[in-house]
Amino acid sequence: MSRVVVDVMLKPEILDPQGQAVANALPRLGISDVSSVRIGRRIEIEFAGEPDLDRAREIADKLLANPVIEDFSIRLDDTVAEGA
Amino acid sequence: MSRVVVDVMLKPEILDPQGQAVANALPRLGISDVSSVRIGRRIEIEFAGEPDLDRAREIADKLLANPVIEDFSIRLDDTVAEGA
Amino acid sequence: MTTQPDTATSGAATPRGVPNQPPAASAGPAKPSGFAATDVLVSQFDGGPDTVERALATPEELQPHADLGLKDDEYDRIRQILGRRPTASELAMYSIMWSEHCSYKSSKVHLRQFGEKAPKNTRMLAGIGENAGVVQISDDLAVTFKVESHNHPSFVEPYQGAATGVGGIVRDILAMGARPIAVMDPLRFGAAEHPDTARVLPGVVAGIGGYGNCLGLPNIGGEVVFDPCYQGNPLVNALSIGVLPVERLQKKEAAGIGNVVVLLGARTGRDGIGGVSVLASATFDEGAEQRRPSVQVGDPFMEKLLIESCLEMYDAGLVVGIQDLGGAGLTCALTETAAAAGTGMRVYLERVPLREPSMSPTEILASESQERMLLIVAPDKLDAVLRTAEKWGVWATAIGEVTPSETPGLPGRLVISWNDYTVVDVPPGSLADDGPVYARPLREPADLILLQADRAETLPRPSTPDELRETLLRMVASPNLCDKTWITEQYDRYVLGNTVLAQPEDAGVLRLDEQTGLGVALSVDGNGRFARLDPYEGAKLALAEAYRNVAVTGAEPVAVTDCLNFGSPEDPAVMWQFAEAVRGLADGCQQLGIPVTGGNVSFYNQTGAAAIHPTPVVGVLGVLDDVARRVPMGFRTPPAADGDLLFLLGD
Amino acid sequence: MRIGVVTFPGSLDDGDAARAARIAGAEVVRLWHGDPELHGVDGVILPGGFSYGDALRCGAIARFAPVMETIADAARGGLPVLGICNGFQILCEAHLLPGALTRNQHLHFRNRDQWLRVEATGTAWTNAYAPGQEILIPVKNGEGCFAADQRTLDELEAEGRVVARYLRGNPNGSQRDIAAITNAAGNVVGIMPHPEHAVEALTGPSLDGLGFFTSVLRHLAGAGQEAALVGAQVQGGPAASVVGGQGAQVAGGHLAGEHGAQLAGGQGAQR
Ligand SMILES: Nc1ncnc2c1ncn2[C@@H]1O[C@H](COP(=O)(O)OP(=O)(O)O)[C@@H](O)[C@H]1O
Repeated sequence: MSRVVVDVMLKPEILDPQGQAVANALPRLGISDVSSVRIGRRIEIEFAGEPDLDRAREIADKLLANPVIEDFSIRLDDTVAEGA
Repeated sequence: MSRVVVDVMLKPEILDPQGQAVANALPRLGISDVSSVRIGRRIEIEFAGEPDLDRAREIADKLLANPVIEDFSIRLDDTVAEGA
Repeated sequence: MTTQPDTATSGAATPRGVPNQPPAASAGPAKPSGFAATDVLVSQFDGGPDTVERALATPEELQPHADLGLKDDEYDRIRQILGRRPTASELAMYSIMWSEHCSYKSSKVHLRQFGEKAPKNTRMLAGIGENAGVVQISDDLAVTFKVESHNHPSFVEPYQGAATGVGGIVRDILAMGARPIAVMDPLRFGAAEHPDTARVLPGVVAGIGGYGNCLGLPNIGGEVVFDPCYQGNPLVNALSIGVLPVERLQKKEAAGIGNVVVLLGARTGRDGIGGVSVLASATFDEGAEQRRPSVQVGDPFMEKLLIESCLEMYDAGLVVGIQDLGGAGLTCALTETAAAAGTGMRVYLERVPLREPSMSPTEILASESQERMLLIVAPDKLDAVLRTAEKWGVWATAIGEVTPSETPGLPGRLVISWNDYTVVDVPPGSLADDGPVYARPLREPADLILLQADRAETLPRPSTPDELRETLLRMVASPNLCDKTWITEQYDRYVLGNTVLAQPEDAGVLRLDEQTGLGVALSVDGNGRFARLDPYEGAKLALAEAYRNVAVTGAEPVAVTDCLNFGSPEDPAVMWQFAEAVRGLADGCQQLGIPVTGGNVSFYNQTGAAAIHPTPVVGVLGVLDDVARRVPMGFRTPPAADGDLLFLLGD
Repeated sequence: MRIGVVTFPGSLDDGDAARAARIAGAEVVRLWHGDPELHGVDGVILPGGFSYGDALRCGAIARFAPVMETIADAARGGLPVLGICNGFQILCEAHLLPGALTRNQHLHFRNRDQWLRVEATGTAWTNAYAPGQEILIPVKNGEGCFAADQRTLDELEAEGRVVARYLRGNPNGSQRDIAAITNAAGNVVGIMPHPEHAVEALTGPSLDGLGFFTSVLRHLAGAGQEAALVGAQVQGGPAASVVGGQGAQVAGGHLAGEHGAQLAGGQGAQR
């Protein structure tokens, strides 16, 4: 079992109303030093066998991201080592 | 300018209908070695000055994640170094 | 088609990656087979799960019945029924089925009036006690409708709580053989400006909209009321209506020895375990935080597939009995279907498709995972059932069979095993029908006389133009009176193309038959402030309002459903309010000549000692022979309206 | 004329689309997502709903349904295809139409009766309207905000491929108020609002939606001449009077005021 993480974010020029809504709410929490918030998707793909980055890229390209409005990046999951 | 990334995922025991629907669609793309897909959110918070992990944690806790059904993790953005 | 890995088991009951096994249905009682997922984990339970055998051998083992909400005498009764201590799974099942939510133990003695006072009626095909009441409206068509509460879960997790509330009531409608065709949502929140209302309301509205919109059910009405008494106990009631050809009416009885028990729909996970017994039967206190993980998450897409697959199975005559899995999950569905038929049932829990392989048998029985139905199917129809499920992409798994009674003349037993361990062996009727019944003490609230003495006539009246203006402005600005479009525009009212009237009309009107124009009108109303002042009259008023709202569209009111939202039944003052409200509703129905066909009781809407206003919410169904003749509430627009006359009826 | 209406798992307005096509006079053929066969239909409607639960992105999974591969090929060959709401999203995901439908800017699902201006009347699905005709039909979506880069938007405008625009309020934040667009050939149209919910006086805010369904029949009847439809918003002189059948006397005769729904009664009474 192995995991690949695909991060999908809206392209910078596409408006992100959700991120904007969060950013707009921050002053109410007394937070003023945040300049922007962007919200995208994080997709965790578990492979039955070896992690397959090419496969994952193919899935991301065809299905997980819409190239018209989104960019994506792919990596092997290393959070276990990193911790939060 | 500095960026903190918050990853929000459904708690493992919570149903993830989105991830399931995507996993179910993969065979149609000819992909059969994926055992599970989970879909969460990736949130990028830009700070005007120093990155503030505690602040980010507060934002995540109050605004970004729903603690009833979601877990989150926080980190400084290092993708620039990593690349995709 | 099998595009979904999930569905691979629908046909053969064989998960991917597991060597081919015979369909679970043909595995026979002797050999539990099927889902291997749980097999390996037996060793994780020290010596396996608590079995009937073990219960016999360890009669004195201490059990946490009180933690599960069972009183000492209730626990003693369980021991008496079984002639031994219950197993861990049995204890969980009794705690769920004998909870207030499932057993109606405090309300039963009062609700009987709905039957006793019911006027003679030839339309009712199914009434109280069924998943939902069914009313015949033409030679060949019937409708079924019901309102239910999802108050506590919606306070804990507003979006999912409200969403699964819609999902649950829609499955009730589906279980009667009907295609669900609309929803309504009577809501109560705390003060509009309170911060917690800002947390709860958007989530609730988005949840109702999200689930209903995804199912393709128009929302045709509801209520939004703000009052501080609901601050810690918002009310989220959901009503659904469905339509069926009369001959498609379904039963829940697990009839027919040898018939197969099939679990259809989503896989079972650890959703909301203990949710019903804990959430719906206890007041909120500081401990509420810890209970949070027991929320269920809904998948409306799965429910949509469930609806389509069930309807296809009904139409093909594949189903002998059906029951939705609601708050009490498999426990409730298995015991109620078996008890209704008087048959026994043999169930193999290891066949239940799981989302989390490590679930224990008790967890599988208690899980409240959404979007599941239990079917009773004749063996020769099983293949067709599995094929239909596969076509729609839902799991269908044969998990057991209907068994005869061992003692002729007596009901059979429900025997449940898990990998060769017999974890349950009970008379199903003892869970489903023979729960405790309480005639709780009643006492008129001490403050009622004072409240009633404080009459509206004593309030100052606006007398100058400025005062009048100010009063008017205050009223139009009141959250309770102002336009509700900001909520209702988040709901789809058009889908299905039969919505003749919806918000902001007095009642929703739906067309059922495009040829004849036959249709129905529905309104749902309640007024907690009136009911607080006088629960008897308040309940009657709610009924009268809904009745009027239906009648003014031009429909003939024919049936009633109700959701009774109250505080703790253990408080004699609340119990008095409840008794009075039921008496009022039953009397009102008798006077108007229409029956209560079903409903729901929600107790424990209470924070500490403070109960909500007693809030009986009443839904009335009316019939229109031709919806083209419905009367909308607005004036007609010129020029059509030129010369229209205005009349005031009544005094 | 045989018009196919596709049902995906999670399609919701498929019955409504079929009813609308029927009222317009078409023979309706129901198509199933898993069946690549088009059963000889002359045009296809991808209805509204939440195909596959709209997990991930609306329309993202439906795009890979077997029936979509056939439809995509046929559409490139000129088959008239109308995508309504979720159908529009699917057409964008399948790259049969440019751009994407994103989350409504106010972040809410919104259902209201919406005024539109029909701008391109040369398409297979809008030739029954007069250029600039204002119509009232329901809109209902959570992700209906049309987004594309500036170049694409400019191209759409320059080629006359903006089929309809929101009037008197943009319900979701769509760029340039775009409510509907077409491909270069004019046979594929995606529209966010729901014309199929405005075809009967009893259940809709107007009868203004019917023109989409009569248009395709007219288009098919005149098949062969429709090759050069692009930029045809200048065409359509006779269009106003051809909304067809029962729609004819009502085209453009929508009800005054923003609140069409509650006024629909008036219209019903006249009928
Ligand atoms: N939560 C809701 N869901 C759907 N419709 C609602 C909801 N709340 C109010 N409505 C609808 O809005 C309209 C106005 O409601 P309301 O102001 O309560 O009217 P009334 O006082 O006449 O009952 C009615 O058509 C009602 O059904």
